[in-house]
Amino acid sequence: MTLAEFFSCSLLAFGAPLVMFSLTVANDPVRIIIMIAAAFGWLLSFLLSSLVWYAVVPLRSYLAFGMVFAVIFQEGFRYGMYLLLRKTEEGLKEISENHNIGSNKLEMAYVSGLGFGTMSGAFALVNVLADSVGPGTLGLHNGTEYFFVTSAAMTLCMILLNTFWSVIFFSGFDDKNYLKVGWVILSHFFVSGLSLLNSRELYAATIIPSYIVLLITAYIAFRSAGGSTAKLVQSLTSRS
Amino acid sequence: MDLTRLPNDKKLQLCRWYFKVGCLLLPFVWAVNAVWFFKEAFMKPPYDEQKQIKKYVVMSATGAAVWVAALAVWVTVFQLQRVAWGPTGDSLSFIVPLGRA
Amino acid sequence: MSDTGSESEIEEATEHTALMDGHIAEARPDREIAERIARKRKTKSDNQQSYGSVERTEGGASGAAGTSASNPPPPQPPADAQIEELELKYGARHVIKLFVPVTLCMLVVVATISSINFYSVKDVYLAYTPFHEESPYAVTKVWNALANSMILLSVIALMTVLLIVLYKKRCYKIIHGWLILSSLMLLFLFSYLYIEEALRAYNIPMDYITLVFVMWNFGGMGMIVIHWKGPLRLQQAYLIFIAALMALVFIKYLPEWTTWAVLAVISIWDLIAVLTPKGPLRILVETAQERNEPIFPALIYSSTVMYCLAATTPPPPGEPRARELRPLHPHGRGTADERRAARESGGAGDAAGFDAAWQARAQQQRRLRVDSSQPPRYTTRLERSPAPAQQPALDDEEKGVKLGLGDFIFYSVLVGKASSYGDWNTTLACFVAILIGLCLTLLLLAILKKALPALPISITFGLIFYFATRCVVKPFADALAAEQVFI
Amino acid sequence: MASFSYKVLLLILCTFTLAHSERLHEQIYSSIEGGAACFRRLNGTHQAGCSSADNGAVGVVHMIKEINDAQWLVQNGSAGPYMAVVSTVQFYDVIEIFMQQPENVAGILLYDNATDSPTAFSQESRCPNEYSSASGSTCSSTVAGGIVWNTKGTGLLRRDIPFPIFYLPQSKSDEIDKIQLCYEKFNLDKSNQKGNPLCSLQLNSFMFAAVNSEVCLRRSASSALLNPTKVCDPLGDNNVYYSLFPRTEETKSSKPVTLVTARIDTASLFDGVSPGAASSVVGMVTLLTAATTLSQLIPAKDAHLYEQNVLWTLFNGEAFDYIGSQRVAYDISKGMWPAAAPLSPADIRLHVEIGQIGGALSNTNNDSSWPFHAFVPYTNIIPEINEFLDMMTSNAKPYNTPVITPEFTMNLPPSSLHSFRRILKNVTESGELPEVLLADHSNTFTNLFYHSALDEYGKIYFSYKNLTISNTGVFISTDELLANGTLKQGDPQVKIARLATTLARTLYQTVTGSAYSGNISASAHLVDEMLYCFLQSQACRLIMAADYASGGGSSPPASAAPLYVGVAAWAGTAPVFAAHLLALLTGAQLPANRTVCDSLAEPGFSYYWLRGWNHSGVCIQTTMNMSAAVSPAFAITDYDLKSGVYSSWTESVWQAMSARVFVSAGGGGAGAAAAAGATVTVLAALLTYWLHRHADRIFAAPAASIVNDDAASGILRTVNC
Repeated sequence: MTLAEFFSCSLLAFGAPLVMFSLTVANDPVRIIIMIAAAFGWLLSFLLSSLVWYAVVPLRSYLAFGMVFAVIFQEGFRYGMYLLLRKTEEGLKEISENHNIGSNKLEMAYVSGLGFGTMSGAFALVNVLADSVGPGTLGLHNGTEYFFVTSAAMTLCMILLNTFWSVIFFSGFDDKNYLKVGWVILSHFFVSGLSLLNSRELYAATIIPSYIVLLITAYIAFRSAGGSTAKLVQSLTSRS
Repeated sequence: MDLTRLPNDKKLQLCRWYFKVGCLLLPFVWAVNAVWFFKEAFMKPPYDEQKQIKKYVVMSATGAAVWVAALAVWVTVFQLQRVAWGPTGDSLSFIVPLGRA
Repeated sequence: MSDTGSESEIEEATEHTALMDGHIAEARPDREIAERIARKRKTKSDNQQSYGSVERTEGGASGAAGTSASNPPPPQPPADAQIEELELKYGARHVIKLFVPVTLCMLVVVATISSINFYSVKDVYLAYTPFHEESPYAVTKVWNALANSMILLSVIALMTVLLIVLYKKRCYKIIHGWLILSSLMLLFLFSYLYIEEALRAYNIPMDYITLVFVMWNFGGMGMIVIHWKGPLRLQQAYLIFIAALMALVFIKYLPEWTTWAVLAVISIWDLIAVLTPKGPLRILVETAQERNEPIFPALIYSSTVMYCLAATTPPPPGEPRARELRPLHPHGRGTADERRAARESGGAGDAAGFDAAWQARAQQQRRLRVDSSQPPRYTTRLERSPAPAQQPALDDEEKGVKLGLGDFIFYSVLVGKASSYGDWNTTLACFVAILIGLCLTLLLLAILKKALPALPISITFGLIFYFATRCVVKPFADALAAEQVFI
Repeated sequence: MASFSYKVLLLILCTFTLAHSERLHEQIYSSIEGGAACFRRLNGTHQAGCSSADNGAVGVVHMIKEINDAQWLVQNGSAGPYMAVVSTVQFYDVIEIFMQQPENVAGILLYDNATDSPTAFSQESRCPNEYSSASGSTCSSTVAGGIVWNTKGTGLLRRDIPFPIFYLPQSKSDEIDKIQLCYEKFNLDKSNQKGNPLCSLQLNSFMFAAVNSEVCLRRSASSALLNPTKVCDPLGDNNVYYSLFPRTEETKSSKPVTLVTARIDTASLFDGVSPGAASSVVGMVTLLTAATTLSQLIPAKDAHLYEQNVLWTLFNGEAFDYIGSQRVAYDISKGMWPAAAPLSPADIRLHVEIGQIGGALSNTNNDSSWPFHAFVPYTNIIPEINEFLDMMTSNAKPYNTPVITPEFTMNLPPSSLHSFRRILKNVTESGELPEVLLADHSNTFTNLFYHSALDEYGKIYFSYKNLTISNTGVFISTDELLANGTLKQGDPQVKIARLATTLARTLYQTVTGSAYSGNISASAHLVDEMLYCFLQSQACRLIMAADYASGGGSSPPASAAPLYVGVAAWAGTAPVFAAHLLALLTGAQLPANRTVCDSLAEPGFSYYWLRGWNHSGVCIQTTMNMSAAVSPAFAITDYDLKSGVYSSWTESVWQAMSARVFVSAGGGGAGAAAAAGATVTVLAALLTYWLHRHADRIFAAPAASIVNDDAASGILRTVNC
């Protein structure tokens, strides 16, 4: 019963990322490395933000405070990731043969975003999942038995959001389009802020807007990756 | 260790060696031998040692199968009869389950 | 090809021949190999002799590496740029090839720790850790831990010296005997322990007959596959399992804080032993170089082989100490410094292998076999130009990142220890930190082109993240999880 | 707008703080503290008691208010298995229902309700120790009809219970309230429990041993090579004995003894809660007090004057087929007891057993009456017994109590006499070793809480008076206490004191041959203290004084001393306390310091350095001693445990006992997650695959493609690792 809960929640949270990983990343060592590096970057950002949260004792009880710093640090490290990738790319330009770097910028963005998101998702969920194994579920004091589902759903949302955010973020910096960057940061703040409502069990109020944001972000990412609906439709029609 | 680079006589030697070793109550070795040399024995274009290799592979496979069957039978018998056997069952047991007969 | 056929086989011969063959395998047809084997059979009668022969063949081998002209000329060396790039590419691939086994090893350990609590309870301790940290005072605990780790370290140092002496005296028999014993111990005693605890954890009845039969088969196959030859995958499985067992034994039988102290101390020792000019491992390397023979090279995990790693010593005495990374040295670059790099690295690797996982040296030859067997998978390159297509395949055999099993064990110890406290975030953090550390080490390797210890960076990262996560991150993460705040 | 709404949120959130940052686990589970679990004991042929599965038994909470609830639970409970939460009042009615159909029962949580407590509660069999009782006892728990001693007994103590049972004492009522709350929140709608989140309980009391003593002992002996596991231990502890005059090899033959015995131990189904007030403590305290009094009546130094001796003995482990008395009888038959100066049956003039005498106190708590029955298992007249009974009656005269009605019957109530009559058959039955049993009931127990967790001090209406003891160890006399109204005629202290006095004077008469004329009598104050020590708190004056001076001053816990016999592996506290009390109260105080005291060694005596009344340490010279109370079954080599000659009880080993309450998922969450997860994953797979394949066409070349090989090799040189 509860094992079922465990597995279905893991599937919900990590199924999609896993598929994306195995289809697009797994077959290329370099991408794997980038992804792990991104994960590590997220880890560092989280470490810093928790340091701040931990250091400022009086505000420790306000998660909102910690959340704000976490978001700021994450975006900071996203930028750091951007710089890193760009720099390495610069540094290695000469040994690269005739190859347009432009095409794989956003690809790196995607990969690193996936790494970023997966790590954050994992940190958000692993312990929850670990607790979901065992006979009990939430509800003795507060919460409902849907806690785990909502948590998994939010995790998935965050993972995908991070992926797309990175894409948008990178392209935003590439073509100096700071609106995109702004959107990334603001929507990040928005979603995280929303999730503060979870503590009052307003799960619907959190999840639905988050997924709307996810859709918008996904579309923007798609566009900024150079994709267009027309071409998508065309590809569909032509193939099928 | 890859077989493709082995000269055929070596393959044969290896296969035979594995078979011989398998005779020391080592069906696992037989199983490995069978799986390992399966390609050599049946997939490869024929060469002169292949016949023998085939023989050894088949023998190892059957031997391993027999052993597995025997072991399975023994284990089932033991699990079913352990309690009935009483003291013998316990003295045969390496792990006696806690809290039940 | 080594003379595997004869059942009565002297290990020395195999490894040396192995190396040689490894170099030439690509170039020469089987017939020639066969006859060279025949030649070696003759010379194999006595060791000294065979070394002589090795001497020769070694020359030939290094010739293949483009040093002397006396040998068939190596395939045309490609342009530097291309090589660089190939390197990076293979570098990347090698990194992954390291990640996979390391991850598997950690996985086994973590799974065991979290399912069988026998390995996480402290009751008995190693003889080498006399202080059991029972006192409630942190200070006492700390010095206990330090004292323990120092004792362990001195044991290790002693071992190394002993090994140097043995090696200098060329008593290979003793070395091999020791090796066999240690692997026997691991394969039978520790796996017996493992089986017992697993069965007990799940309360499954089992009889001695089955046990003996299974153990005998498992152990026997293990000995064959580790000391002699067998299918690669099986060998890899065995080696990873052995590494995991070793790590589990350390986790179980080292006192709480000693484990951490040991991890730290070992990685420092690693630095010293490998980098300082008079470091013991370095000395070993030098002797090896003088004799111009590859000492048990297979102890080191070479990324070109899928996991060809091995290290087993009984937990009390030696602990696996193969912790060098061997730089990729591009094939066919005849410049002096390159050769030095190659030699050094090779030596380092050997040294590592030497005192680390003894019984695995025989695998060198297997390893090379394996490499060459690996189908060149770099499709893009292949498609483009056939000429380089060969190149990678060839390169892929001699170069490659080499990593001792000791690293696997200590990485697993760290992650397993972290997981034994039941906080998965910590485990995850340590895991990623270690991988990144490994990655950085490899990066340094690509830049410095000299043998590097693999523990320091990874373990440092691992320790930092372990303690940081436990003290600082965990409360925050738990708060976030409890309140379902997503950042 | 995003930023705006975010600001709003921040404003909202900064108003209330998010306090607890605990791990989720604490929110899901709430452990139930202070529960006592029913555990498993084994005898030669069967296993008795409870065990859970090794990861605990989980069941849906169901509060049993009346029998119908139990019926519903076993018959048409849909979301089972269930965890029945039963109060001690309902227990007697419902337990059989559960025992008959255990399929739907995961376990029972038994709680003692402060407001209404049951009129009877006993898990002992209807015929305690039926299978080790002597010939002539007609009690049979299986055959219907006929008189049974323990009418209200459920026999659970001797039956194999297919589910775990936990017991919550009154003090833990808050835990029950917790469960009640959870139950009312989730489980009230009995009709559609299935598929909904339900309040559940997990009881974890996994027992290692199984089948019977023979098997479990065998398995304890033969186990895996590297780390063997112990599975069960034999029950047992120590007997305590004390003779009025020192008995040495040379004097023993000359002085026939009167053997006065009682039992120390009691039993209960649950681990750690075996108060046994009426079952055993009253008898033991009576004996101790009587011994004290007699030692005051006859100073030990007058030993040479008299040709009689009195041997006071406290048996242990009597609850489980008379472990203690069987051992003593066996040793006597082998001429090995007492170790220092073995008795032969011929030496025993009379054996007086103080049986279960506490039960009647509950019926007669407001008057001074305390009816007794003296069971005399002889058809022919035995002079010693009649003489003894007459003396008792005469000595009881001063207080118009106790009244002793002799019962000439072969059907003896459970008592150590059974052991003697079985093992020393020829001497006892012929009357060479005459035996008499003092009990407070004729054919059925007056104690309705025999061997149960509820057999507490309240049941004998004992209330502690907490009077101070003088530094010299002089106790206030009963009459004084009655005079100043501290105690009433009906108080158990007074009754016990008077019984003790009667007994002591009777024995004085038997020893000296002349009736006692002095006015020394047992002190109700002493009884008060003693009862308090054994029934309420071990941290009492007497035990403090009687403890080893070298005890390090660590005071024992302020809880009733556990009277369950326990396993022979280590000594329980109760016999030690009893022994030290005997030593302190009856022994002679020598003016010796510690070193001297330890060096002293006079035959027939043993020396103890105890704290003493003013905790300064005293050297006590006493004839008190202890002997092993381990069944002969475990002493005899190659004894057949199945034979049933001697007690063969063993106790299972267990690791942890825990209980926790939580809400079990109805499966809605899992289902939703599974469905959503599957769809999302498949969707993601398709989308990614499609984009992957047509990357070049969808994403404007040379713009980003999610994957293609050029790009891949491009990255190769963008990052070097």
